[in-house]
Amino acid sequence: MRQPSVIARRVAAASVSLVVAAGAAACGPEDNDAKASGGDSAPQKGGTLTVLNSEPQTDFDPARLYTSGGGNVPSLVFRTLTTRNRENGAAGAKVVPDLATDTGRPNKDATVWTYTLKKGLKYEDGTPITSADIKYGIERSFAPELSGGAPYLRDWLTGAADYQGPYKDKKGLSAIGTPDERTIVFHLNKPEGEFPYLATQTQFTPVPKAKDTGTKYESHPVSSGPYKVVSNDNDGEHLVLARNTHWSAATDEERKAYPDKIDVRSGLDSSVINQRLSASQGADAAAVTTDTNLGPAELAKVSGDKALAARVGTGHFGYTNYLAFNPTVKPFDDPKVRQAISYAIDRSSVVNAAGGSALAEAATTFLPDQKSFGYTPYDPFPAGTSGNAAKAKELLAQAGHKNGLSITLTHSNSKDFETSPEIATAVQDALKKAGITVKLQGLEDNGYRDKIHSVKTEPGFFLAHWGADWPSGGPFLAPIFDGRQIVKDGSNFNSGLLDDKSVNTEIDAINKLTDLDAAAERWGALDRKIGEKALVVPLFHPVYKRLYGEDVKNVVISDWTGVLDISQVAVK
Amino acid sequence: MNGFTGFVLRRVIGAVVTLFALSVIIYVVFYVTPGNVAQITCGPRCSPAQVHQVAQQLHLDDPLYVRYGHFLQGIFAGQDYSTGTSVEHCAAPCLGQSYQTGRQVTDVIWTKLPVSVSLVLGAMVIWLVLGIGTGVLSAWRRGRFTERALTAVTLAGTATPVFVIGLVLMIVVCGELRLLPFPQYVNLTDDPEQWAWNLLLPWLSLALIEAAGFARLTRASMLETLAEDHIRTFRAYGVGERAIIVRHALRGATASVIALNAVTVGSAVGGAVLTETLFGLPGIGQELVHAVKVVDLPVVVGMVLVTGFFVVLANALADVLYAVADRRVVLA
Amino acid sequence: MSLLEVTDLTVEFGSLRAVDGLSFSLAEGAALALVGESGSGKSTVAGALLGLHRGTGAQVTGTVRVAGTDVEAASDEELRRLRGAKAAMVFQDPLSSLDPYYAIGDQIAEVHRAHARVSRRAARARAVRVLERVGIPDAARRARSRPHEFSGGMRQRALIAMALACEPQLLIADEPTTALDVTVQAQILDLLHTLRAETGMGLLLVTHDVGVAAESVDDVLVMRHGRAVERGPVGAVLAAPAEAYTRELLDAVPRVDARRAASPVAGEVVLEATGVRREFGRGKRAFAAVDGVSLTVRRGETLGVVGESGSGKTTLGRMLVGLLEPTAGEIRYAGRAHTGVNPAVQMVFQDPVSSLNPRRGVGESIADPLRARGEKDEDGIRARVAELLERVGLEAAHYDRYPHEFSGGQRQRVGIARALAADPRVIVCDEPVSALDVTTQAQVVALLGELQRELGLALVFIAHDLAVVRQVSDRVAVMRKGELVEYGPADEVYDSPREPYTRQLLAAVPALDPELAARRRAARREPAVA
Amino acid sequence: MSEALAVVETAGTDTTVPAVSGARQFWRRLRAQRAALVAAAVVALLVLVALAAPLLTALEGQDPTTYHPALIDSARGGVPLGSFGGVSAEHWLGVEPQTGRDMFARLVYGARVSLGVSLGATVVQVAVGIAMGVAAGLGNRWVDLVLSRITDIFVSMPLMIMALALLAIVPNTFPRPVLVALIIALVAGWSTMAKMVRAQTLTLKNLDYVAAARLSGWKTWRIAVRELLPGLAAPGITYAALLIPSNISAEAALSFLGVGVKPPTPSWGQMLTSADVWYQAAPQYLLLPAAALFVTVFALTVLGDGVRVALDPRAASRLRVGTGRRRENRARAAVPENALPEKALPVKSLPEKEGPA
Repeated sequence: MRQPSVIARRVAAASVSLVVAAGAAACGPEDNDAKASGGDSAPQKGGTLTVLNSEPQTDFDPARLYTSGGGNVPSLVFRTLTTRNRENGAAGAKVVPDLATDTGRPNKDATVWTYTLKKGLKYEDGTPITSADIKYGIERSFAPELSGGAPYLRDWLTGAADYQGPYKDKKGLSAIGTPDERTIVFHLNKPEGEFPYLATQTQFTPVPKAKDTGTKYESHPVSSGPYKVVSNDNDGEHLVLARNTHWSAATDEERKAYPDKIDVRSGLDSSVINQRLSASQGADAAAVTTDTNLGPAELAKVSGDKALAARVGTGHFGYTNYLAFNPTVKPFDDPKVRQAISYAIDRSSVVNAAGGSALAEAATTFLPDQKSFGYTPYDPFPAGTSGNAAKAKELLAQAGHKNGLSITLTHSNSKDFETSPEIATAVQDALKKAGITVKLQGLEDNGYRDKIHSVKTEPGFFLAHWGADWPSGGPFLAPIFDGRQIVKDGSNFNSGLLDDKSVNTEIDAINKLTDLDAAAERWGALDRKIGEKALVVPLFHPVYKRLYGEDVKNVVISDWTGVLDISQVAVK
Repeated sequence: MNGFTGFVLRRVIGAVVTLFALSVIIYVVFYVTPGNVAQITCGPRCSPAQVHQVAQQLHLDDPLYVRYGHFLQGIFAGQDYSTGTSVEHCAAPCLGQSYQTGRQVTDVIWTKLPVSVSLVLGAMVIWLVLGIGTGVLSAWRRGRFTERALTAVTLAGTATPVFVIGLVLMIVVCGELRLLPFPQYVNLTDDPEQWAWNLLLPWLSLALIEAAGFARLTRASMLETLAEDHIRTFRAYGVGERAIIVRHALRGATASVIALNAVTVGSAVGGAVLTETLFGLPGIGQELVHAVKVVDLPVVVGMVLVTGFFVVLANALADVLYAVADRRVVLA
Repeated sequence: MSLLEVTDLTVEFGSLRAVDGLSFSLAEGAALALVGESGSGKSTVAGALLGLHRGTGAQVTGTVRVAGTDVEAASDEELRRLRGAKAAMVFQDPLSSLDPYYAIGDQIAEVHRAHARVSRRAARARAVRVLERVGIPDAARRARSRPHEFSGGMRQRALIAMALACEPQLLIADEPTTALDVTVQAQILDLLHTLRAETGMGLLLVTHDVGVAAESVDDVLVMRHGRAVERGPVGAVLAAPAEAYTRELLDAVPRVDARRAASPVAGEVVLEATGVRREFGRGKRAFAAVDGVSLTVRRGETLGVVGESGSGKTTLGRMLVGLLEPTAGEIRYAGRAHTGVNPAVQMVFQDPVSSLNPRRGVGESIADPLRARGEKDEDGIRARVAELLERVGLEAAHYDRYPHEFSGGQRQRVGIARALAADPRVIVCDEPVSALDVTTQAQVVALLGELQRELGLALVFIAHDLAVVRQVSDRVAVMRKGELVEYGPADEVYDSPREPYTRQLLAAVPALDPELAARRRAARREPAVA
Repeated sequence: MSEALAVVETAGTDTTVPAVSGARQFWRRLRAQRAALVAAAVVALLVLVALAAPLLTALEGQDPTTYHPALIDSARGGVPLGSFGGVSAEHWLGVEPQTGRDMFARLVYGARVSLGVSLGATVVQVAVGIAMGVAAGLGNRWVDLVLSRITDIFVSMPLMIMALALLAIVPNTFPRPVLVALIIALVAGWSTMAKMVRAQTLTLKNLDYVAAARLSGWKTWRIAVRELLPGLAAPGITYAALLIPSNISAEAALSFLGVGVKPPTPSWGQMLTSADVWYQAAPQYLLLPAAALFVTVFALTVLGDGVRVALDPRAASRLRVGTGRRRENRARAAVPENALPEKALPVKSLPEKEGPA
């Protein structure tokens, strides 16, 4: 899961920041969904694209970034072995080659993955990109100085668990082989059919060892993408990117790179961003945001204005908000209590608290409702739209709580909306109807995280959320439900402390599959099986409404990121 | 001037003591505050082993006093630190490096400070003009409708939280009337004109909050002065009412206004958090809030020391200015 | 036509009638003193002459004509032109009457420019000239000083200079010397006299001090409760007052040449100061307020301490009662060195307002020493307080009243009762009557004398007023700049002073006889010339 | 000015002025100000509304926490259905966007928290301020120095850090409004109060009646309690009236930073925080708490001014003028009541001496 925003925001910033650029003039613009693209005339090269963001790009080191699919702004500068398909909707949830010629060639049991680099790849200074640079880039992400990335490399690469990066350990990672300048081979400690997804992350970007300046590298990382960093002020608060003349469109089918310059402004209040985009004045006419969506208040305003409504793109991202139970805490050890709560939940008021039906879709499945995740509809404890209080009461009575039940719901006081007080109070209000009195325990964000992610202190009942590292069931289900991923002395995400042999075996079996469609189907089935255990109550999947400036064209929002892909945007 | 030297010396010592006490308090507070620093720095999905490595890297496992000693060493002697590829020297006074980004805290301060200072100094001009003007008018028109109306307006500024004033101002002035661009910080050195235009609304919002205090102080001091004997003297000598108000009554208010101004400026440099957050100004206050949330202790300590420094400095300055403006006061 | 014509003037502040149907006139170049105790309405009259009550809610009836202007009927602008230009006023307290923030020369220039169309520069030059005229040495330089850099006497000169700036026909001086030391007072009165002679302007002097009037004016108007009691040439009125009130007033004025009635037998030494010194401030700013003072106080006698402001007499008094610790030397009580407060040594304070807590009933204040020494019996305490109240001339029923319900003299009586409550053997009185009107002064002094005789108290009587001190003291100590300059039996010190300073002080005391005053003035001028 | 003349003339007469106790004089002067009376009535009404919140909402038939999903348009971000934010016979002031909770109920319950927190904070500020100020004013140089340093440290401490420190140390079960009040109180306000009280104490302790109390044989602490505290009440009350409005705003600021009172407890600050973005789509959501806040602050300020005038220290200080010659020193030492040049401003009177300085 990507690290969600830590700053209180009134409107959820999509927990995603991605990017890219693709397309060269030579390739010409791809066909895009007409509805999603702004403007009528064909997109042209040139101009300056302004990006208005709330979160500063504090980290701009590929080793530190935790992105889904390579990020948005980072993806303009960092090319990776593979990348996400830059297309609208479900098609955008596919993985495609980037620096590599294909999405990876696995051995039979998917424990060895081999990639070949395209020809003619160059850095911004004109020096060629080699497979050793990619290996070095991955290695430095193991350095404690540059921590921050996803855990998969450490978990999957053979003998990588205790590796401390190239600064302390000059020998390097033996799990990565570079037989020649264009070939790179990964040796995994277990079958991982989804390795191509992992190769989209920024850790797979090449870093020239000679230019590595350690923690200072992020002030000017060496570009392999269509843009290079011109200036990076105030810790990523103001980033200016200009064309990287050594980038060749011929090697890059994904990034269009229409604008000549990208001006990223961040640290802005989310409501200010939306005001600026709606006013669309001056440079803001050519502005987009990659981390801010419309909040309910803004949606209410925009929906009454046709001109504005035409400038809104809708995005989905694999993300689920849910109520988590800890079955080792009474009374949640009793499945009947958990089921009763599942029945009692009023999803419509929760959805309202999250911004209404346009910004959230009620969820009964843990997996996001997208095909790439293997979405299989099911609803083991049908609560209808506003809860089935009668059924809940009946179950509670069976569980010996005839006179109602008093429980505590833990949530974060931070206003980022997934775990916010507003949703907690909606849950509180909904369960009242079933005779369940809910006491709210609002904690400061850090305290909340410490508490819910520690096996020792995990509360019995709390608000949680989970987002996809890539659009597949693997990274969605395994960290939460794989018994071997219970972390006793660290950050634990298996909140239900589920260690079910059949679940674990099925996860291993699916990981062996390199046919991602076949895998998706089995993830869906597994999700249903786990859902019946009532370890979580899925609440809703967020929907993202993205406003953009009047001059913005070629709007592409994929289901992988749910954000305007700025590598596709044109402002002329 | 000997008394003055002694005064300065006492103030400097006092300031140093205060700042050290502040840093100790911050260290202790963060020691008891929830939030696993190493986990936050490393990322939520880091394994215990990785978290341990990061903790070692950042010396988080050392006892509190060792860490504080390290901090003191940095301040007096500077310290060396590793970027991974090389060893850099952070010259004294070194406030350490950010846990999150590895940047030197002193660098962070130098990038944030101009923003906060720009915000506060510009706003200061407005709040002085607005506050003193209103104060003079309401002292002059005491008890009449003008005064009540002015009081109501300035109070509206104080009573309404800045995020409401600021956002409504932005929506109306920038969004609907399109009189000004949406604020976005531009360096003074890059483009002074844009700097001013972009800061106009933040200045106004901040000034509206502070103006009422100055209006009330000006009014009160003027009424105080107007009741004094020397005003009677000038009236009895046929000096015009306007000259009495401006030359004598207002002059009597200057000492306290100057003192209040120094203090307000001092506390606003690090304290205009809400204004900075709303207008996206990357200043000290905003950075502090962010650093607190991610438990970036070196940055927090650095920022608190900067804000504390300004507050302490402002207080000392207020005393000096008060004494200079009002020679009757003896510095103690 | 006379310079000033007041007809049937009545001024009311709400229900209080401060001036009640007063009429008088003043010829050009003449000098009149309005004399009266506080509450007589004399200052209100002074304010009415310049229309200063306008816009304050005071009701003014009758007519006031000043140099041809009808003050009540004049427009604001006419009034403004009158003020300062035709009639100028000198106020009591020179420090607070000047703006502390501006140079004195600038303030005078500002007043001048309010009436004359002249350049800033010319106005400043004018300011320097008038400052020179009132005897400010090095006027060009001193014009740039601000009020707090001037001494009290120089400030009063500056205020007079301001009044002269526009060459008014009438000078109204409202208690111009009350805040000044006697020697300085004499200089200021001399200055006013000289200026009158030189410029021929009329003078209206408002004062509570008959002696000051005797020194300065031709005619005197005695006021009481807002009405004129008696008017006539100053010599005649003072020598042979026609009205009973005037006589009463004159009788109450202590005479510096009057011997004390009867000297009681002095007993043993109860309080003794040996070589006491007290410093204030630290380092370079340190100065000794009292330096090397030794004196004794005996049972049943009164020791008078006189001195001008800054002489250290108050500091000495506070050391005697233990409120201040001496920096050097020691205070001995009944033969033993003593530090800190001592119930047997009590104090009566100058200011009858600030010496009583305004938020506590006077009975409670008086009961303090009783409670502090541990008495618990409420009825006993009440009875004792009632007894004390009656002893000092108040009523037992006053126990629950608050200080603001009492007049100044009554408050001073409360202060005395509180001092008595501790059963003291010594009472140090620090300017106990200087804030009181003369008639009240006499009553309080008489009370102290009675108490002394009755209880065998030793009194230390600290005052700046030489006459009052002579009236009460057996022995006198004269202080100057922290040191004891002369110390001996009262009659010796007063009748044949050894020290020039003592002689100077005595010579400066205003005489009630205008002719004597004129002789003394001439005598004072000679050394100044020499 | 001649107000001054008048008082000089009327004071010190040797006739007893009519007996009016301090409290009665205060009420008389307060009653004379119409604006202050209206303000007092408004404040009283607000306090009444806050106290009677359960009654009022019962009258309306609503409560502040129940959701009404049927009254909002879920598809449009949860904007209230109907005009003026869904005003109806059931919901007098409409409903809250997104939740449909009753605005009237939230507003009156919010008054409880906002007024309670700000009043509580004010009480703490005044208490701490007076304690510190009196201690610094009466103590020796070292006590004064140490207390001044402590004050400086608190003044220099950012609100956020303070909030975090307390939130971390204080257990979660501790009532949050009390905690918020404490945070507000400790961060701001009391230091100004302390400095003012210190200056006032330095002035008062030189007054003769304090010296008289010492001569009576009382100990210092008792003098502080009996002689000084009553004298500090007037400036204390005046300053407190100024503090309440700023504390209300501080509560809002804490809500904005996410460290305010806990939901679902409504407070005006919290309402404003979530309402500002709704300014365009549902203006009444913002305007109602903003208006409530403004009326409260305005009324309190006018009332505070009125109280100050009624307690007017100038009238009192005038009374001691007489024809005394020490007056100038005392007048200098009097601390302007309303002048809040927070800091130190060691107002010391010049040494009493004549002669060119």
